Amino acid sequence: MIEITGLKLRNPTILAAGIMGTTAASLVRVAKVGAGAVVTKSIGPQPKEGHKNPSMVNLGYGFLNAMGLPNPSFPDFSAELETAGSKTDVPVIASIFGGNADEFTQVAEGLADAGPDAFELNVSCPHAQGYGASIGCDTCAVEEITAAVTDMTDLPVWVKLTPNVTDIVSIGEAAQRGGADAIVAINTVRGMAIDIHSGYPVLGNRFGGLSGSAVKPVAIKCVYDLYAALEIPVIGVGGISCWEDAVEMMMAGASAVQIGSAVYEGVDVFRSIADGIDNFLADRDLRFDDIIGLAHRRI
Amino acid sequence: MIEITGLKLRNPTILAAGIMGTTAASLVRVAKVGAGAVVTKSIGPQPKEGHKNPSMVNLGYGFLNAMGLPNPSFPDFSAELETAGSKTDVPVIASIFGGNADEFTQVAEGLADAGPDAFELNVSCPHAQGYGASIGCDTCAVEEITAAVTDMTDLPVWVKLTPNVTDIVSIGEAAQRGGADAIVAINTVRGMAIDIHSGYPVLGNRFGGLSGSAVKPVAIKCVYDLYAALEIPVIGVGGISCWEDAVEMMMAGASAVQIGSAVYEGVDVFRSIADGIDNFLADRDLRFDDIIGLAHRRI
Amino acid sequence: MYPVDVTITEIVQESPSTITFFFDHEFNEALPGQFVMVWIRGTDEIPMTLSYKNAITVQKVGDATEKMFGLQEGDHLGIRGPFGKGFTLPEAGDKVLIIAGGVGAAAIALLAEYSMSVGSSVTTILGARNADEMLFLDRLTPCGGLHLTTDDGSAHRCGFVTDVLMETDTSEFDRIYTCGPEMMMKCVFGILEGQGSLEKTELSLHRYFKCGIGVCGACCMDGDGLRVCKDGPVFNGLQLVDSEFGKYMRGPSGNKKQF
Amino acid sequence: MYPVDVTITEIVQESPSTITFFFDHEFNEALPGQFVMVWIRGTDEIPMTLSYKNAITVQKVGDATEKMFGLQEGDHLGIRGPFGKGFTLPEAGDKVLIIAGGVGAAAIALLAEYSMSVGSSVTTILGARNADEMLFLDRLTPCGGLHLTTDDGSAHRCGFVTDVLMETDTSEFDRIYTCGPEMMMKCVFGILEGQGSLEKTELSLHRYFKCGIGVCGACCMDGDGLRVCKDGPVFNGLQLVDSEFGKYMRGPSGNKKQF
Ligand SMILES: Cc1cc2nc3c(=O)[nH]c(=O)nc-3n(C[C@H](O)[C@H](O)[C@H](O)COP(=O)(O)OP(=O)(O)OC[C@H]3O[C@@H](n4cnc5c(N)ncnc54)[C@H](O)[C@@H]3O)c2cc1C
Ligand SMILES: Cc1cc2nc3c(=O)[nH]c(=O)nc-3n(C[C@H](O)[C@H](O)[C@H](O)COP(=O)(O)OP(=O)(O)OC[C@H]3O[C@@H](n4cnc5c(N)ncnc54)[C@H](O)[C@@H]3O)c2cc1C
Ligand SMILES: Cc1cc2nc3c(=O)[nH]c(=O)nc-3n(C[C@H](O)[C@H](O)[C@H](O)COP(=O)(O)O)c2cc1C
Ligand SMILES: Cc1cc2nc3c(=O)[nH]c(=O)nc-3n(C[C@H](O)[C@H](O)[C@H](O)COP(=O)(O)O)c2cc1C
Ligand code: FES
Ligand code: FES
Repeated sequence: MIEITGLKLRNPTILAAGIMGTTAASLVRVAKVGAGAVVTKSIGPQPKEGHKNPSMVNLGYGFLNAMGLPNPSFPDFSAELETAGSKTDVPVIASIFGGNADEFTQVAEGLADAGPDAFELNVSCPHAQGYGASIGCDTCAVEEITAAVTDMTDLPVWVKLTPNVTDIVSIGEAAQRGGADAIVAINTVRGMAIDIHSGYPVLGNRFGGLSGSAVKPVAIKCVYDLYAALEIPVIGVGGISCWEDAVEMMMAGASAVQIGSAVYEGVDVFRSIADGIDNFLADRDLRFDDIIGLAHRRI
Repeated sequence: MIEITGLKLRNPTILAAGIMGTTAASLVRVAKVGAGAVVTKSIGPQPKEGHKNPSMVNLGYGFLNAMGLPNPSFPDFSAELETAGSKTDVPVIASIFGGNADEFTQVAEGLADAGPDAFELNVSCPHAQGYGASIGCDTCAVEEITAAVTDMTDLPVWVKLTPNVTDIVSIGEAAQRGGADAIVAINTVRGMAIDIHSGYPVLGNRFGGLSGSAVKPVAIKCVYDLYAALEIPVIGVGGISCWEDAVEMMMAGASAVQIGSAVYEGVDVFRSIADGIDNFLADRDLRFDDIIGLAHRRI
Repeated sequence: MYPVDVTITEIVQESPSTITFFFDHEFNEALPGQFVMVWIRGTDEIPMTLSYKNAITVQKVGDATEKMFGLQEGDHLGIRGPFGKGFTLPEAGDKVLIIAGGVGAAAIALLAEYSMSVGSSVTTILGARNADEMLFLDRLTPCGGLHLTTDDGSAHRCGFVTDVLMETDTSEFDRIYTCGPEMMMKCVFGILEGQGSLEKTELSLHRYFKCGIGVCGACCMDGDGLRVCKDGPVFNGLQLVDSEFGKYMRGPSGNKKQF
Repeated sequence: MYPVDVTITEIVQESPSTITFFFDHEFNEALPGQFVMVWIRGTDEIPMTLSYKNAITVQKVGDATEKMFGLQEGDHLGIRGPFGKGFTLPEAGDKVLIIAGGVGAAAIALLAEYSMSVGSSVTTILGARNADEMLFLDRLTPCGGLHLTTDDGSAHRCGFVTDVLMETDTSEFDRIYTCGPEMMMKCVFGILEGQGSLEKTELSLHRYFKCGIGVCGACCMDGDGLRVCKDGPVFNGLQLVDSEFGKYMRGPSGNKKQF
């Protein structure tokens, strides 16, 4: 049992946003097979169909995806969220996005009645209105959005960061100033693949985000730096596919981990990672607190 | 035969900086086994021993390294550079670094007599004096340094960029404004690994840079964006280990490619990639120009 | 992995609305019922069951399939796969019942051929809108018996595969396989449930696919949250009890679309 | 791959200046002459030849080796490897000559054992600073003859391995292996070159290693640019003709250090 921002998790593995998280049924399934908590697909103010396929390819060493934030929008998703919450004991965190602070609060308010256990703000969406390329690169925008949502709700607010910035710590600090209860790092790493037979970019959206093993070292570094700089907990995500990866992420400073692409190998990944961490700790007679941030204490 | 910034290359594969590039003997060896050009280890104003080991680990899907720019400094390296130039017909490009524009020009001047065919400015070194975390993240610094070196020399000046920035295009534009003849992208991607048995970061320097397959999608995207925005040629580097990777990089917009980590599999990688590209073009009756930037023309 | 580039070697017009595209790459590892993601470059990427180890059979329904109908021999496609769970293969001596409708015949043809090759006794009920749309009649003609229906009565028996099924004692069969429009399969499902035969039945479903590899969740079905692209597209009848099957599916945004 | 975590199971003081550390992991795939990178966490990572499939034999020379001398049984090390090119293995009936000096005996012990196990006839010339520093005498004692020298004459013949070598007709041998201080090997090289025996000789070299996996170039030797960590550490005598061998090596910054 671990506690993070007031939520009680039976184990530190959390389903990452955008992975099997569009319906109550699949969220409940992932909870049943072992996740300590589940995050929904990112939900926005309007329905979105997302980009044309191909929207995800397996590169072997990682995955490249450009879904384009497909989601039915908050009015349609409320019922799913409510069902998910009622059918499982594990915390259900609503991931939300918008183009600006107003849209974020609009979505959060719209979903509040459905009873999520926390909000996760996806401030990594490209092409947000009025904020240039991406709000997640702009400390002011991140602080403002975080403050707006934390003002509006008493639920814990997690802020999920993009690694595609010069200095992720300054973005994390902005979220903390805005009142974030936890930081989630990282979203996908900007990437692209081209089909040499035709010259076409492989993804329908031409470029996308890299996830899976390839980004683990990037995520470890971001979590390591955020842990050193922030007071609030950091939740680590990026390339975790076995318990060793999860322990590594916790040693970098993560209080819990999210798992995304690794469901490719099977949804039992949550149980096997949770068990693996337990055994690791038991074998060495350690508690979670002993390993969280351990790398910072090894000089 | 391709021409890039006035240099004639018998094939578009170039040895990347920091790979088997500390001595004339190894540069000449790499040229002999097939590279179209070779770039030296980055040379600075003072001798540096680099970081403590471990300085490089193979992660399977890529490599993590933190060498710490070990180099004998320009006075000591001049003789190597001269020997390298005299013992091979392929262009020898001197990679140089410094903490500011003065140091860059000092190193470039110091090496000029040894007769390099071009300079490659490594503006991706962390902890540079007077420039915050890294000069490569600062458009003004990049422009100033590039301008200083291009003023000082008639040789082609290539500027090598770090991907660890919010917007690599703005850095590329700064280099172009500064008079760069070509852009080289990318240097390694910030990353870290932790040994879970002990909690120690694996690298002696705690964190380092990711290279190899894992970063190829990142490099492809950077090259794609730089090609679209700039007038000067882009040289692609990052994760190229077979001819398909090289063709992909060229379709993203690279006029030539650099190869680093892939020498791990064998130094014959230059020959096999060059041959592979040739066969690909011949089979389809294409020329280099047909594939460079092709992805931009496939809408 | 990146999509495999294949060249179209032969184009066969199977019926007014369906075309088979043969290509120069055999997916020999593919099991009957598995699908591939077919990338029509510049347009879209869509799921298609392999109708042969080296072919797909396509019905024109919208953008991407229309674009495909314009392709010539020598043109290229990008293909990823095979993906998903195929049919459980029958064994020698098994009595097999196949119920297929429309382009669903394409998804089941490899299975029928396999069944016959191992010496199971196969009975087929095959339906189509009209006589012209009857697909793969030759490949689905088994020893055990062939029953054909057309919606409009333009040939054979006028009516639906379910009419035949209702007159069949399914308890005689060891394995039952079905593929076709979901409304057809819903009726098949109801009849088999009534006859207590669901457990030995496998159905091949369609849902909207994005990733196609079991990660994004776009194709998850209500009920147990099964992913059609990874846990399916072939499901055992019992897996579909109390699911959304036959009621609704979801569109690209995750919105529900009633059948 | 990440370093493998090993636990030290036994510590053997081989001589006043060398200790063997046995650990709980056997590198069974290792060939005689290959090395591992030994990570003394918090201090440094250094190359060491495997003196057994599960042990390294260490001479104290500086920071990291000094730290190792403070380790106890039960302590841990991180190990990456095995890396590099080992010795070409002799065959049954081969007449083998081994010339080892100082801690070089550690690098050659597995080869000597292997040679004897396949039934080659081994002659060993082993040198040390003094009697106490004579390493692995038991493992290097072959059928074919053993010649011992000490620099100070504290036991056996006073002098160097080269004194013995000069009295040896190396044309009698099929394979010659040597490992020891570079100045010793330089003299050995000279004698063998004079006797026309370089071609059948393999030498195990030391250079400053950073990556240890053939990428960074820190260990490249002048001449043909051979990487000691990947193309070596074992080289054929002919590969070293006209190289920096015996003249100088490079330090961590790439600067030349004369021997
Ligand atoms: C596992 C599976 C196997 C299939 N096998 C075959 C087959 O062998 N032959 C065949 O003709 N058809 C098959 N289909 C259906 C085929 O994928 C659709 O007809 C095709 O995607 C239509 O694309 P479109 O662009 O022409 O139509 P659109 O205009 O894009 O849409 C028309 C309808 O096609 C369906 N569709 C569109 N895109 C997708 C998508 N990405 N994933 C799933 N459905 C989509 C939707 O129901 C949509 O309403 C299969 C579907 C699945 C899921
Ligand atoms: C392939 C190979 C196999 C070796 N096998 C053995 C062995 O079996 N037993 C043994 O005792 N020694 C062996 N050595 C030598 C051993 O690596 C050095 O003695 C050790 O690195 C010294 O480290 P230190 O921190 O104690 O010394 P330092 O104080 O760091 O340096 C002392 C000297 O050790 C050498 N050295 C230091 N770091 C390195 C490094 N990263 N790579 C190479 N040399 C270094 C340099 O010559 C240096 O001048 C081997 C070296 C190589 C290259
Ligand atoms: C198919 C897919 C869809 C995703 N959708 C979202 C999303 O809607 N919101 C979000 O915050 N992150 C999204 N992500 C990012 C993941 O939550 C996660 O941060 C990232 O994939 C790295 O973790 P992983 O390596 O475990 O997959 C998505 C990732 C993938 C692969
Ligand atoms: C061991 C090592 C040392 C490197 N040293 C330098 C360097 O000195 N200067 C530089 O500009 N880039 C250096 N790089 C970066 C490479 O030149 C290249 O940009 C990067 O590794 C990505 O290419 P790759 O995936 O082909 O290795 C180094 C990379 C490695 C792996
Ligand atoms: S389409 Fe993504 S999980 Fe099935
Ligand atoms: S130590 Fe890096 S190449 Fe040998």
